[in-house]
Amino acid sequence: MAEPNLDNVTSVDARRAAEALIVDVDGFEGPLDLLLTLSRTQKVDLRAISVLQLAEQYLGFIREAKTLRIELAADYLVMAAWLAFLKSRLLLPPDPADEGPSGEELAAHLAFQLERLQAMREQAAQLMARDQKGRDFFVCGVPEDVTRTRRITHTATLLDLMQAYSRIRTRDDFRPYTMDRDRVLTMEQALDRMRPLLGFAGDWTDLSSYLPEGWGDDPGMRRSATAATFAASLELAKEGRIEIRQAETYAPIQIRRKNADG
Amino acid sequence: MAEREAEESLFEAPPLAEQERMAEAILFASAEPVTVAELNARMPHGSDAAEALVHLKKRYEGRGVNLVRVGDAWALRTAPDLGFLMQKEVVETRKLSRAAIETLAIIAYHQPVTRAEIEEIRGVSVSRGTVDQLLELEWVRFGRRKMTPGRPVTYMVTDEFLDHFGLESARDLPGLKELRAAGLLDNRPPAGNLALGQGGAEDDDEDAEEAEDQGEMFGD
Amino acid sequence: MAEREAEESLFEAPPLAEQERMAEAILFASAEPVTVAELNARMPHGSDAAEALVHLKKRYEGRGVNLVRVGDAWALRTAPDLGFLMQKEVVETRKLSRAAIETLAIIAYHQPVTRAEIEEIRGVSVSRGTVDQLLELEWVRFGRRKMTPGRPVTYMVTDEFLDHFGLESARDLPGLKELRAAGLLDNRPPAGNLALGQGGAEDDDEDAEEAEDQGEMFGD
Repeated sequence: MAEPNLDNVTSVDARRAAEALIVDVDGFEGPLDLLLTLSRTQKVDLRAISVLQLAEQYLGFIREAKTLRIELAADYLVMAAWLAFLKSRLLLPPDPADEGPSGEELAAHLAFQLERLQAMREQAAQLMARDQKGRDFFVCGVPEDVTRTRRITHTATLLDLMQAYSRIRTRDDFRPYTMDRDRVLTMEQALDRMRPLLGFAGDWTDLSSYLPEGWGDDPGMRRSATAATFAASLELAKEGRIEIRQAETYAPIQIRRKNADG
Repeated sequence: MAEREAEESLFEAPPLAEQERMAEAILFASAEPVTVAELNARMPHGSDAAEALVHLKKRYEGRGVNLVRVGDAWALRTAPDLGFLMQKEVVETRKLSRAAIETLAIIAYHQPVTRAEIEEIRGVSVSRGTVDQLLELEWVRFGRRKMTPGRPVTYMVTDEFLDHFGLESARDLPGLKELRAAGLLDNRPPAGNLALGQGGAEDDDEDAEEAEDQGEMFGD
Repeated sequence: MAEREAEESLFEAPPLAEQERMAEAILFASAEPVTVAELNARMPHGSDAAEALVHLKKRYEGRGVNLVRVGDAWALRTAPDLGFLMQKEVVETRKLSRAAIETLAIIAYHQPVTRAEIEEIRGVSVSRGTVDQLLELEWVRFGRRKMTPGRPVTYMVTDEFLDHFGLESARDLPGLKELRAAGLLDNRPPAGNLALGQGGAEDDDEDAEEAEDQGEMFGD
């Protein structure tokens, strides 16, 4: 078995730790979790942690895993690459042309992330250790549901009231709605009128002569009667009962009975 | 005997006040009433649940929650006189029916008016429910009986009615002339309304009778 | 004016002792915490539930059942030190995963917090199931969207969370002040491009989308 080629900076303790951890690689929730676990081997407060040493530990861990042909998720390798970059930043003198954050700044942020994750873990543990409902304290065993009763109330406005009264008071004056159209001649009415008259229409006669009695004087009524009679004449033509002609536009329309024998 | 005593001192019962707390918590959280035996079984050895319950019952006397006996068991329950707090009334407002609003209008314009007069004006019988609804809303009340044969009861509008419709008195209701000026009298009703005067008068007699009875009860 | 006074005397609030009884009964009967506003709505007109609660809280101090505040609501709960008596009432709950517990703590201490922020803190992607589990328990809800590019949804803890862990408000989370003083709750942007928690999240996009949709439904 090949001796893993760990960096000379790495302590024996850290190497042992890495070997112990490697078996449990699935037990880590990502690279940050692994870093946090590794940091414990330094046995110092997270604020005093040596990020450089931590980076070495992590890279040692990755090398070890590779030696043992253990597949690592991509994000562990991304972290390894980043830590290698950080390590070089921390070891080499700063490049004045480089505008990015310094190695120290990057290291400080990593330390902050570790401290923050550690703090959240502690709070999570504290939270779960609190008295919990249904475990340490309890709600009333016989809660009573609020029974909802629905009450319906009615309302009306003064306008509703007045409209209702006016409706009643004017009811006697109302004619049936259809009666209202006494100034309108329907096509059915025109048809009823024309059918019996057709027998007398052997010759061309003006359509206007078929208007009912009394519908010719009032312009509105004449318009309605003319339209209805014309529509009725079209209906009769369709039935093959009459013929229609008009000499020119706006000239009187004339009809005559169509004889079956031509 | 000596042995038992030794054991008891080892598992000394908690002070009575503490036992009371324990019984209280158990009873509060339990879905079922709890017997004294069960309380004793759940409380620390040497506890006297019966004694704790006596104190607990006194403590809850006259409170919003009481300690009550259910068979041979005990339970905490809300005080019976506060049951009304466990009900929530949801009020839903709807528009008054056409029959009701018309009846109301006739009463307002013609008060005091008898049922027969209302029916004559509306041209349709007035159902029991319609009048009841108006009485319930406290918009209509019974007036004095008419000095005509049968001494029929009359209806009038109430102060509550005037208040709701923002009127000082029933005389402030706009007259026919004003209704016309407002264009209300020229309103042609939709065709469907015309059937009103005829149909739906099956339960007429029964209705009228019941209303008479009521009139008897409320009349002066 | 005289009329109004008459009306007020008609609906005079019950004496404080009676109000206390009423609040007690309502709180006793409710498994959920009840807000002061709801108490006032359910108690007779003119009652001062807040005042009644002050007295009620004192009355239940040190008892087997306590009056506790949960957000802006109140509830009666058994005293936590008596939990050992309640083995019978214990509700078996599904054990939360370590990821879920950590995520819950992060939401509680950093709320309102986006999924990306949670992932940045934990250094791993947050799986769909983890958040779902917390939403299902009604310990976590959606907050307003962040006014950052993409307007991501945020997560917050609920009143049910406070109730479950016996917290008066999210401000009462233990150690909150110390963590803030130590700068550990700051949203410190990563220096450079240290983007953790990006890899290995195949279903990440889909997740984010669904969260978006849900945010739409629940959001402001």
